Amino acid sequence: QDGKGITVGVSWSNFQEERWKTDEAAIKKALAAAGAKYISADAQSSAAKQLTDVESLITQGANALIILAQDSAAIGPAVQTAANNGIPVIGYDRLIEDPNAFYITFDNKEVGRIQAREVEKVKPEGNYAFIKGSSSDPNADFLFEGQMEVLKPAIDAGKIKNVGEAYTDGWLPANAQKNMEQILTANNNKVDAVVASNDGTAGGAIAALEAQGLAGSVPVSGQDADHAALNRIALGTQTVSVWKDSRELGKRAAEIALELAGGKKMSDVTGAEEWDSPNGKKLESIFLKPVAITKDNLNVVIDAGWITKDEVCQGVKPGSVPVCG
Amino acid sequence: MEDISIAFGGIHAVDGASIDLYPGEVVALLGHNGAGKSTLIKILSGAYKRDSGEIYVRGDKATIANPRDAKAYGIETIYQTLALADNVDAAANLFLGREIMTAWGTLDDAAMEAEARKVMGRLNPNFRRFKEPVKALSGGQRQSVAIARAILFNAKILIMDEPTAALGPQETAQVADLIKELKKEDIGIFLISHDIHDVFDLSDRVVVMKNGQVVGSARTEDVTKDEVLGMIILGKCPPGATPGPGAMKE
Amino acid sequence: MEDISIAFGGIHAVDGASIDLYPGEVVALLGHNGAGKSTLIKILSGAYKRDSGEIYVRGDKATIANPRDAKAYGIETIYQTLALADNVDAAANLFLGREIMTAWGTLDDAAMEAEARKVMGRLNPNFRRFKEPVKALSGGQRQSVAIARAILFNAKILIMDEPTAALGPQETAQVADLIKELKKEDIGIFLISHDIHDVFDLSDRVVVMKNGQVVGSARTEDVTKDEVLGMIILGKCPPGATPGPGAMKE
Amino acid sequence: MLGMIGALLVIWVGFHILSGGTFLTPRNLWNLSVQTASVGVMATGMVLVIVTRNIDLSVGSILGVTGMIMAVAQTQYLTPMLGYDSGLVWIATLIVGLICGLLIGGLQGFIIAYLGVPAFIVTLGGLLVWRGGAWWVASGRTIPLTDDNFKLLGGGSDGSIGATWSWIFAAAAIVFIVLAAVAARRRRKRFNFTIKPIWAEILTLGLSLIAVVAATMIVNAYMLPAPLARRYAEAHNLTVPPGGLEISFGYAIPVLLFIGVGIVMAFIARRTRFGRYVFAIGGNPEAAELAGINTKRVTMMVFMLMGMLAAIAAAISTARLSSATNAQGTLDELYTIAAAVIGGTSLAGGAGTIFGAMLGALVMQSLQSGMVLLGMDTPLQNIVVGAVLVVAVWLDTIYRRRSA
Amino acid sequence: MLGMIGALLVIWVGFHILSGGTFLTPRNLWNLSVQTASVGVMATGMVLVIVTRNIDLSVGSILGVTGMIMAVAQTQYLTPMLGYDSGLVWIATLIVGLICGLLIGGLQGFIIAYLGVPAFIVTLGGLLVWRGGAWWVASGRTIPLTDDNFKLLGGGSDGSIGATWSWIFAAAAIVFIVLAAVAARRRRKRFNFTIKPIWAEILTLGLSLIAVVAATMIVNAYMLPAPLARRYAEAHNLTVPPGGLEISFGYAIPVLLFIGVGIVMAFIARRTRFGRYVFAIGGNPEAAELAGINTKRVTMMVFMLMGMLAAIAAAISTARLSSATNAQGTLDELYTIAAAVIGGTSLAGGAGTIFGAMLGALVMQSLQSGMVLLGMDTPLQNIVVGAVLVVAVWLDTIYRRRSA
Ligand SMILES: Nc1ncnc2c1ncn2[C@@H]1O[C@H](COP(=O)(O)OP(=O)(O)OP(=O)(O)O)[C@@H](O)[C@H]1O
Ligand SMILES: Nc1ncnc2c1ncn2[C@@H]1O[C@H](COP(=O)(O)OP(=O)(O)OP(=O)(O)O)[C@@H](O)[C@H]1O
Ligand SMILES: O[C@@H]1[C@@H](O)[C@H](O)OC[C@H]1O
Ligand SMILES: [Mg+2]
Ligand SMILES: [Mg+2]
Repeated sequence: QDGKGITVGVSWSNFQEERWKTDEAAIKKALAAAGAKYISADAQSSAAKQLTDVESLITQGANALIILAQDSAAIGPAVQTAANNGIPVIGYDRLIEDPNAFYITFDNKEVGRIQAREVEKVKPEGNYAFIKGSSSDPNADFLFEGQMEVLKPAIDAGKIKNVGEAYTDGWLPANAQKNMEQILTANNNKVDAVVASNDGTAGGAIAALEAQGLAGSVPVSGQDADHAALNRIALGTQTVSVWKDSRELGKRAAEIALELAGGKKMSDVTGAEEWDSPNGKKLESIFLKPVAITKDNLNVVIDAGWITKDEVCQGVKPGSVPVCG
Repeated sequence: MEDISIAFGGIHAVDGASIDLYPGEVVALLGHNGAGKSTLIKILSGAYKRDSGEIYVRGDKATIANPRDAKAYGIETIYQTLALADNVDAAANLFLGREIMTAWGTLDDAAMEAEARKVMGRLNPNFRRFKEPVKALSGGQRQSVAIARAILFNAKILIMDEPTAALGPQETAQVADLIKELKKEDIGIFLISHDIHDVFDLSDRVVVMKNGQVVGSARTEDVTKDEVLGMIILGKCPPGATPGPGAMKE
Repeated sequence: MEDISIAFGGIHAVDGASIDLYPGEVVALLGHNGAGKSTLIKILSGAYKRDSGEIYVRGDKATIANPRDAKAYGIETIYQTLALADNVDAAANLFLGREIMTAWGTLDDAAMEAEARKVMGRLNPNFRRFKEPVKALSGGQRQSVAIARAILFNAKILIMDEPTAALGPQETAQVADLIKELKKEDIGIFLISHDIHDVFDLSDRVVVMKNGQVVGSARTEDVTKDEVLGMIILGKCPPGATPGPGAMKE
Repeated sequence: MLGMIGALLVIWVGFHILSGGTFLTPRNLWNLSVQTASVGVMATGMVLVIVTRNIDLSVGSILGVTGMIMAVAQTQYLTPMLGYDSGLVWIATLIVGLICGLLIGGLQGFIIAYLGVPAFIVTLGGLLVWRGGAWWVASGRTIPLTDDNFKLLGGGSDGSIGATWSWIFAAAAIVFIVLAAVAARRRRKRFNFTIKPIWAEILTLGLSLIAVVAATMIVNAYMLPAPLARRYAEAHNLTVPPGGLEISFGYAIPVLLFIGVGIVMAFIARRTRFGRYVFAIGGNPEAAELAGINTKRVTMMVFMLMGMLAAIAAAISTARLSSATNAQGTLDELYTIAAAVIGGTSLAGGAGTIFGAMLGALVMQSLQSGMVLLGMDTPLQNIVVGAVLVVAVWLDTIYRRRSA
Repeated sequence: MLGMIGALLVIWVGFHILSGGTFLTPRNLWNLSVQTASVGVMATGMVLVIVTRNIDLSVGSILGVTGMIMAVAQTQYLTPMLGYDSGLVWIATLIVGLICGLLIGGLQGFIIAYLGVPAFIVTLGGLLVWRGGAWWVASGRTIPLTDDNFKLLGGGSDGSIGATWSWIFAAAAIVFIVLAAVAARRRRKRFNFTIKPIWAEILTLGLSLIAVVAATMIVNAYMLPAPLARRYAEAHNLTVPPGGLEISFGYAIPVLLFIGVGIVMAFIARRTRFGRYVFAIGGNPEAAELAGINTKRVTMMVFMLMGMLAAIAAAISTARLSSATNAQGTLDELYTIAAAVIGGTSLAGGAGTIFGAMLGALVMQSLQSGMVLLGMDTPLQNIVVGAVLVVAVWLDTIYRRRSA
């Protein structure tokens, strides 16, 4: 694919979060390979700033836009502006319900489902605590919905009890820690499993469990395959991290951007299928599969070059985890 | 005023003080530093709330809970601390709370400045700095502004707390003239001053306070300067005066 | 001080003023309101930076860029605006910048209070309110604190800007005694005052300013009160005085 | 003020050079003007709040909750009631928002003025309460707006007045400026006050007229992009000439609203009794009270005004996003206060100008959107924005000290 | 102060009842004390900043960047250099953090004091700059700590001193309090000042002693949970009795650090020259300057102190999470300022107490964690926290006015 003379603008919702750094590297790499130019902006969690950012990216002459939407509904005017200027848009990771945008993502509900499934595998019955994401991030609710979908039968059967759930302001680990402490206090430590929505909040929850000597005996979920989290999985304090190989996501998004900028129709993009959005819009989209990473398949991330073995195995007792020897 | 008291956390700043003032009369309020003079008149002007006691204006009980009430009774005050808005200019200070408005309902700064020049010209002919915020003025200039502010409106009762403390000789003389003029217009004046000469020149009666209580009051012509000094310093009430609760018991 | 000038945006507050002061001498600085007296001495005390001119102390050119420099030369000042930290008590204000410390290197509040009681006892025997932040004090009480602050330290030059303006008769007399005592200790004093009687009682020389310029200076015994008033109000230099740049040209 | 205008120009030229010539384009400047409007509107009110020695940390949350209320009122009550095409919906929505802003501001002002709780605490409480309220109104959902007229308040291609009306607006502004200057001069003459020399008068006048004309030329130089122009041509039955249609944006409606608010607020601050009292209270609250001013009522009114301005800002930003989101206005309190402070408002109270705050808002927004043009990493962007902010205010401080 | 203590008690009892009896348990109170430590440490410094009529919006970001620097220094330089088990790593890490905090605070203080840029702007700039800096240090990654000693600073079961040492600590505190009271009394007697009646002296003394004993009993009543106790028993070769082991937590190390910082800061504020100057500057900056105080230097030092305290807070919160994250400390500036203001520090300057700020931090944290115990939705939580905050300060205001 030749991308000479093409500029791709990427609008991030909140770049100061560990995972997007990898996404960016993948996008940049793919663009560089094609000889295209990369420009970007970070909305810092503000839907209003994201609109401003998109305007700036257009001003700078972007031929295609990749948008990680802060707010899937409020991104409308930005997509409209792009369409007015004849610029194709790719909705990245988070849904943009607008037929003008191409949708590429890991299904967040699926992520939630995986989190719940893996935790349930370890503790099929008992008291469950839910450390949810930021109340201002719609993904937090998608994740929770996915989690509930899996656990609902067991809850209805009375096997699993929801003994506490809390949003984590700004996804901050410190807030997750405080919330977990309060839930433990309220239940006098009778918490058997924790479904945490990402690795940052999982880290906070585990710190709280640690203080009660419970870390390791209570399963905890997460997502993003943060390096610290993979180490925790090896150490046995975290059960699962859902890995969304964002390098793949980034690479594909960049390629599609170049294709669309080159004048290709959305429906002609390789691998695209039509998908009905929750509000009944028909979107061209591609879904990538998230992978559950547990103690038993840590080799997957190491083999993929996502992280080194040394990092994963730091401080791990020999013989306890297959990959660490 | 009758039997006014106020205490600030333990200290009885004013303790059962009663004073009368008649139209066209100048009553001088004297006393050592911290005697309670300023506090007493601040009660009258609504700046402090009294703990007990009553205020009567023209025979009727007056309810004075804040400075606006006092102004409604025609009581104007020049505070010892001058009480100016430091960041606005002399004209704005003069008319603060009673601005001149144009026909459009907007502030008429030009008219206020013109009026300010007129009044200040009488009090302090050297004064030129009308555009400057008053914090840039000299001590005496600020005092002139405060005086001008109080006399600009038709007060029935004028309270002056050490009005000439910072003034030069010429400016002081001008204020003395002013007081005489106002007296003629039947305005009652409370004059607080440490300058015993001025007091004897200007006042009809003197009232002396000590430690929050009234030592005594007298018609100015019935007492000598030395007797008044004795009242201020020792609290000794001379024969020409009516003793108050604070008079030294013999 | 020689040929000092300062201007605030267009206004020449002080304009080419020169004054001398010798040890053990009291020089009174007079002038109408806004003449530039306070501004001139604020330059000497380091509060303002002069635009031009030089200051000499004991014959040597002195560099006074801030109040700390002035203090290093032994210049203490009582400001007209009193310059007290309103939120701390009298003792803390008296010793501000030169606290008494215990052997442990901590503040010795008890010792400072004891010392404060001693000094204030001399200036204002009625004063009791040592624990109160100074903003709760009466005008005269605050002035006493400011005076006490300045004399507590061994100044070589003492500047007093209207030190008795708010004081009662007894307290004023005490300050007068104090000035006489300090004079005996060979301290040079600049006294700014509007009270022509006080000035004649206390000063060795008078210097009169008008509109930022020096009208003239004279030994107090060589001029009469009326002549001095003439200098203040009209800027007319009498025969007994040395005329300055601000003297009326005849 | 001049110092800050200088700093702004330096920032602009700097960005223009560093961004390879994209900053000082009609398009970017037009965007900048729209982006500034919402925070700018609130900054004018924040000046009065700070002048009275108070602070308002809740404006971002008030913006959030009033925006939400307006969106819900519009979509669920007003549009169904008045009909989908009704021209009344937008104004009814706005009125609902203004009333809510007024009530919220009034409540906070009451607690501050009459109950004597520090403004910092009350509005910090407000920050939490109204943010929570914004969530409650629609359980955290984002509400898309339904009324197209209301959306015009947010600008965009439809929400602009075009070349002709922009020139009419410019002409009106010029007439107004000249008349005001002449009237002021005549007034001072009548009282025999000293007046500025005529050349100085003409110079300042000339500069402001040039500014008006330049601004108008810039917004008119920004043309509709081709697909839109085509759509416009279709709608208006125009034939597209071979070189393409050239249709100007002109002033955006939110910008006009911003300018209007600025003029009204400047008028309130400088020419009304209320404004005079606000400054007097800031200079010396006790003196103001002793002068017979009802300082409590004035303080409460300042907060009511602030609430209404937050509602106007909410209308602009909701219309711009064409939906109300739950996190809308987050952090805006900081930008608003910063704009006022950059513009010379003193946190110690008593000093500040409306125009300065508007300029401050423009400086903040220029920094933020200029950074995006440079394409730096966000963390580095933050570092640069923070540093430039401090340097800009420092230069202004030096300038002020010099000219004082 | 008494008003605020009363408000705190009401909040506590209220939560206790509403949460069905979980709030006033040793465990929750112990948690509360640890959760308060980080913001509480910074609040003591914020008092001095606000007393000098300044503000520091950057403390959260300074916490973030110094936390990151300490984590990187520890894992990448100090541990490799000094060895994995070295007892020096923790102190070396802390020193690195303190120096960074000092330098950052010093730089900001310099710009504020010597260049005359308003503190609001400088520290708003700092908020952005240091947050960006925190990201740069490790490109946004979360850094797990390696040193176990350092982790003790964060509390947890190992980071607590146990029952015996807690009683020793309490005894020392009691001796200190009594001696201090006696010394003060003797001093006043020596100068023949009026002294409090002996019964009043004994009453205040008695109340503080009861508080110390009660606090110690509470932290000692919080026992290690069974799994930890078992592990402890194994490590110390104890046999577990049939009823289970009863091992007390005792005071957590971060809480002792918090108390220590509080005492030092109170000492600085009340008993040193520097503290006296800080208050004098707050009361009247011109008067302080005229009195010969080097107000600029004092101001700069206040910010340096604030920077160091932010670094201590960073150590506590990093150790507590046992890793440094990139967003750490976000919004802490608001909580820190709020704690100081709740504790009676006046934003107008000149007034405030260290103890009040510590109490304020406790109030804020009680509200936040009490809400979680009630299990409300976050938005509703925000609403309640905001409202209770305002009411608590209002009650305190009334109380203050009464007793004045
Ligand atoms: N706001 C206040 N709080 C506490 N004490 C006060 C307050 N105002 C005045 N006082 C005290 O009340 C007493 C009387 O003060 P007041 O100002 O009335 O004295 P005064 O007679 O006017 O003295 P002066 O001649 O010095 O002006 C003084 O001891 C003073 O310290
Ligand atoms: N900070 C300042 N900024 C601007 N102008 C000032 C400032 N300080 C003083 N002035 C002006 O300088 C002139 C001299 O003031 P100064 O205070 O020296 O007078 P003064 O002789 O002490 O008068 P007074 O007897 O009233 O105290 C006045 O016109 C005053 O308005
Ligand atoms: O990957 C997560 C993303 O999906 C969510 O929106 O924000 C938090 C991230 O951890
Ligand atoms: Mg008085
Ligand atoms: Mg003077």
